[in-house]
Amino acid sequence: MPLGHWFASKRNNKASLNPESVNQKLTDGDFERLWIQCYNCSERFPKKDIQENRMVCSACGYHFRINSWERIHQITDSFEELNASLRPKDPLNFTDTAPYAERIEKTEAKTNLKEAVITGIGKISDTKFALAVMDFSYMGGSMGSVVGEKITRLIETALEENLSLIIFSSSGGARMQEGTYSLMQMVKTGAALAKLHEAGLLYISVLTEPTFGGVTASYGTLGDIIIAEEGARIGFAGRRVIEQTIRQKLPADFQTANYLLKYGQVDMVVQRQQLKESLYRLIQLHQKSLTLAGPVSSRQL
Amino acid sequence: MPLGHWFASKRNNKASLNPESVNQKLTDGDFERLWIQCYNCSERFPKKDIQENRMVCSACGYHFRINSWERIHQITDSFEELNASLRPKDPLNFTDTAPYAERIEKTEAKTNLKEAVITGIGKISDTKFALAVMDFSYMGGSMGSVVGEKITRLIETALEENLSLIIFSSSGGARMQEGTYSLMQMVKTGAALAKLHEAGLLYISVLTEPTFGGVTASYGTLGDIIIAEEGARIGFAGRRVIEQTIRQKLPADFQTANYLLKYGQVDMVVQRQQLKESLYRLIQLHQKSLTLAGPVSSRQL
Amino acid sequence: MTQPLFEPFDFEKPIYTIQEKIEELMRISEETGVDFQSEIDKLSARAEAFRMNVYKNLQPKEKVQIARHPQRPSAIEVIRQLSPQTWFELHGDRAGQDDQAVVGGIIEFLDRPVMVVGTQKGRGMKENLVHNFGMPNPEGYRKAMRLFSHANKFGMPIVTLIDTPGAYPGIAAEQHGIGIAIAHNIREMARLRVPIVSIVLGEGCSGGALGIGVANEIYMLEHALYTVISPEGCASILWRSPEYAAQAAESLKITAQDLFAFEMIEGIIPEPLGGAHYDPQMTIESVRSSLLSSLTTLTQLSPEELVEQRYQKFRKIGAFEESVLTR
Amino acid sequence: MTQPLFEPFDFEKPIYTIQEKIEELMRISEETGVDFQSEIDKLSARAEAFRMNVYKNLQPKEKVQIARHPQRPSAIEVIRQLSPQTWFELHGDRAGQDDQAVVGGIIEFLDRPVMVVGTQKGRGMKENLVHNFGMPNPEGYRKAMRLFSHANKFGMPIVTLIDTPGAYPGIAAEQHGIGIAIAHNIREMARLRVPIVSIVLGEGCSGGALGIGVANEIYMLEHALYTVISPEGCASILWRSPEYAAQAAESLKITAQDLFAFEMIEGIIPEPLGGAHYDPQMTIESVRSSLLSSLTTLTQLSPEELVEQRYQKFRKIGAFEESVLTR
Ligand SMILES: [Zn+2]
Ligand SMILES: [Zn+2]
Repeated sequence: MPLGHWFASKRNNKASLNPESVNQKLTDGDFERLWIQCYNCSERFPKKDIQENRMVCSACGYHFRINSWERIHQITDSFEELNASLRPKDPLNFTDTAPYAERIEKTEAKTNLKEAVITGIGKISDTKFALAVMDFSYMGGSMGSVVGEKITRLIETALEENLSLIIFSSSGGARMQEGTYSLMQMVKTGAALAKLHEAGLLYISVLTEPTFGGVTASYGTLGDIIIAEEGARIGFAGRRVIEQTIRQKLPADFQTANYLLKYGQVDMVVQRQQLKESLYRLIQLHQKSLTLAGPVSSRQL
Repeated sequence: MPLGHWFASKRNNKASLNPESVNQKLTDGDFERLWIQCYNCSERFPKKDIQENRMVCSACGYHFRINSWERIHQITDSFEELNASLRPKDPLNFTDTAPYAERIEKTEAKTNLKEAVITGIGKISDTKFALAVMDFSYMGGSMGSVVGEKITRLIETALEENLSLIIFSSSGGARMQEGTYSLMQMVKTGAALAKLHEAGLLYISVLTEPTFGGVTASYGTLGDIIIAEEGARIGFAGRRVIEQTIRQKLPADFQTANYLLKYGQVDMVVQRQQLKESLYRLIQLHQKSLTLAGPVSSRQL
Repeated sequence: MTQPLFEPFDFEKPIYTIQEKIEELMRISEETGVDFQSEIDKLSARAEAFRMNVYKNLQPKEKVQIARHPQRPSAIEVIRQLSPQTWFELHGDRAGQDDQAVVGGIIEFLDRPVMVVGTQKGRGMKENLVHNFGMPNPEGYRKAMRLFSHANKFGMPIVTLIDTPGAYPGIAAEQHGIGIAIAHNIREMARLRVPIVSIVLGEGCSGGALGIGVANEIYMLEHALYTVISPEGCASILWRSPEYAAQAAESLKITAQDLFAFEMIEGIIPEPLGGAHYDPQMTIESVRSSLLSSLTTLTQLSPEELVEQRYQKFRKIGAFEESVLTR
Repeated sequence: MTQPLFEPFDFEKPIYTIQEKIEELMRISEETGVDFQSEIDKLSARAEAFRMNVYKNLQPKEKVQIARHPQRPSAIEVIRQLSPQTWFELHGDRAGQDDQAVVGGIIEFLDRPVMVVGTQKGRGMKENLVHNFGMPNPEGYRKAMRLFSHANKFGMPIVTLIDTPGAYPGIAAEQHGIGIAIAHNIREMARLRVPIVSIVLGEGCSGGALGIGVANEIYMLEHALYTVISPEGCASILWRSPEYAAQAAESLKITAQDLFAFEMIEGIIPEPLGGAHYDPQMTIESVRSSLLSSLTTLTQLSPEELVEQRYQKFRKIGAFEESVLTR
């Protein structure tokens, strides 16, 4: 990871920890800057300790939400970003309570991100892989044209360079402000994944807190292996929409990682501490297998 | 159909109608020979009328169970039998309350059938197709080595001659007296159907009263199109076994044709009166499509 | 046209009011013997011009109403009229359900068998409960995929008829993987080696529409809509109240005309004045002619060309800026 | 061996009784100072011979008891011992269930990744409820098939571990197409282009076993069984009472030795005297060596050869007469 990015990551930590990490009652700036209170167990820790613990509460195991650069830092030894200059346009000239164009500028300023996904080539030890990491702090990780284009280009790169693909999803769904442009990104990415599938390359999808809507209904669930990070909430429709539709209370664990495991929708739930190792081993095993097994066309069903 | 078979079919009608068609209280031989009472609505009819109505009650629509030759007569314009000489052996030297070998002889004498399935090439108008029709009157339509072998050879014939395949199932399941020989027929037929599937040929499975066990779990449910005949009961486990396992009463319509339709397991429920026409049209449509569409390999996914 | 055929929409009411007045005049003319004919003719002409004007300048929110009209031709009606002789309906996902929000089967069209799959709304509460208001569960998408695979195996072109408020937001739908089902259909439809044409009949809403919508060519009825989210849903989230639905409908650019301008669809199928429900039969005949020309072209492509054309159609969709310096 | 390790089966009781008597003699000898050593040695030798005789001449009904022993090594135990370092368990059918009667995932074996899928019984009521006594529902077969497809895509050999009283006979199982699920697995396993080896660990019962059993090579543990129907089920139907289960077990020819004689399996994996539960670890080491040699051979075949070899293995099974005159 370029040093600049790493610093950006550090800068963004605070933003990304909102609103869960910061105790609203405390006004002491020192505390906010140096300490962190667990959203789940209310224990307080020096922020540095939690950061060293991969943003996992060492008391209760609660996984704090992390931003994309922090994630990249946690799961790669090095990372080379691709298509970093892609920025959103405003094809519908969309305005709700504020113009979309304005929201874009504000978000960029606030998050220091150009869009809701970072893509590139990651490395663990000597193993290269194509990596996309979504960032919920950029407009709720919504998928618009840029997300779709960057994911699609990444898949194309994986195809060209014969790489395994990992996508970390975190998204509220399609970006409404881009209308059908955002909707069609589901097809664009899904069709690119069809090519990856036919080429027999590995795709591991990692679903992190939270993943919903159009991402769940496209590349989020098209992994050969689907991993849910511990504590993540994952679904298609949001909890509120479902409650309004069925006029019924939902179970407390509805749409949690373990709920999805129980209902057969993810292969495994993995703690953040184990993620890097798991991904590394899975890529290695599959690459070894592909090397030994000969051309994918010979196994076409 | 050769004339001899047609006569055999006529001879067998009586046997095949047992026990449902014959009113137990009446001892008058004339009645039994010439009249028939509906098992469902108790209406009585001249047997000839019901036979002309394809063995369907003209009062309530109840479908009488029919034997294989009657079925072949109903749904083909002509039929050429294949592998007619295959007869069962007794590989386990099996004896329960009577030796299997003895049962074979008695069944053959009673039914005038050599096994529980008849296979061959049927024709409707100018359209040829591979046809297998199981016969429940032969040891409850159980699937042993001969059934497996005849079905497999028929599939191989369909492959060689580029024909659509239709199998009428009616079976209590695998033939226990042949032990694992009968069990492995599920694989033998299923693997042959894998070849048919890859060749892109049409297979229509017609499930008739009753179809259970090993047939349901192999070729019975592997049709590109699955038709259940009106009134047929179809399942894997028998009603009694399920009731004993779950200690619960089952719904009245459990495992009926319409129940299966509701639970998404068959494409359509067809009245016997419409079967020939439906099969003919389906074969024609698919053949036309295959002719227009070019080689199956070009569409391999 | 004394009695409106349907309960008129608010924006249609002036048309009916003017019509009533004209008829009143005609009645008076008859009763009194005074000849108002030339006045009536002029009034009628102006009324007709007004009517044309209303219908040719429909606002998005009005189009939404038309697109949801209960008498709009449904998938089953389209199927029946396109192929009155042949309609082998195929049922079920082979795994536990026959989701009636999705209907499908084999018809004859262009003198060859064609697989049709559509989302189906009902008319009236009873039918709507059967068809779940056209909102498929995962099993509906799996049923659709089974039929698509069948079509691919036997080389049948596929026509999908889209009319859905979206996939069903329910507990079982989430448990059974509604997201996975849609995603899987998107990926697998992209791979199908037969022609696929989609027609948006009414509402084409969100991933629920895409689950049967990955086509070589997409056509929309004149007043149909295609949207990433229902205007009400969008308003609830962005304006924090569903009352802003009209604004959302406007902002989201969801009309056939918008989609055509974005080059996301291949054509617009004309509807009779006032909307398809004024003449469903004529509307379906227009569907027929669009399908005829589309399938005639597409069936001439090879499987490879079909897959590539479909890929490129969606690959190019996107609006973004890129500085040339990087990468 | 004063205390039996397990509650002995009826047919084992004489072994333990003799053993007790010998130990009594030894105690008396110690207490009284009288030297019975040579008598004890002779008795011990004869007891050992008796024991050997019992275990080497087990009746089918006794093998059924051993095959169902709760301490018999289960699929998960085999997986853990075969690949102590690597075991990526994969869950779910991606459509609503993670049937725990079927377990599976990626291990390392022969220095390469291998996909293992097995039916899993539990030990004790709590575990048995989790694993449904090793009786898969349709969702279990679909989970298995998903893992098989994964293996095929990435060229991983497949090992299946069979230990099931059969597919679950329940209402939901029928509703969700248990027959279809098994049939589909049979057909699709026949098409897989990677090596498949099946090991029958305990009970291999009916279609429930075949759903993960279409292999290039099948091995059975020495006292495992493979049968078209449980002996009790067979007795209930043919003898009209489950009390004839012993006779059914005999008549059905369900032992590893029978299946080997029929040339339906490739080999028998030896168990320790008395059965696998006397030494699960040693048993699993025997499984390892069978797998080693089987996979070493099979991984040298091309995908085409694998499919053809698997086809022919099952194609030839059948016992029938055929007069040469007709076709
Ligand atoms: Zn905590
Ligand atoms: Zn009747």
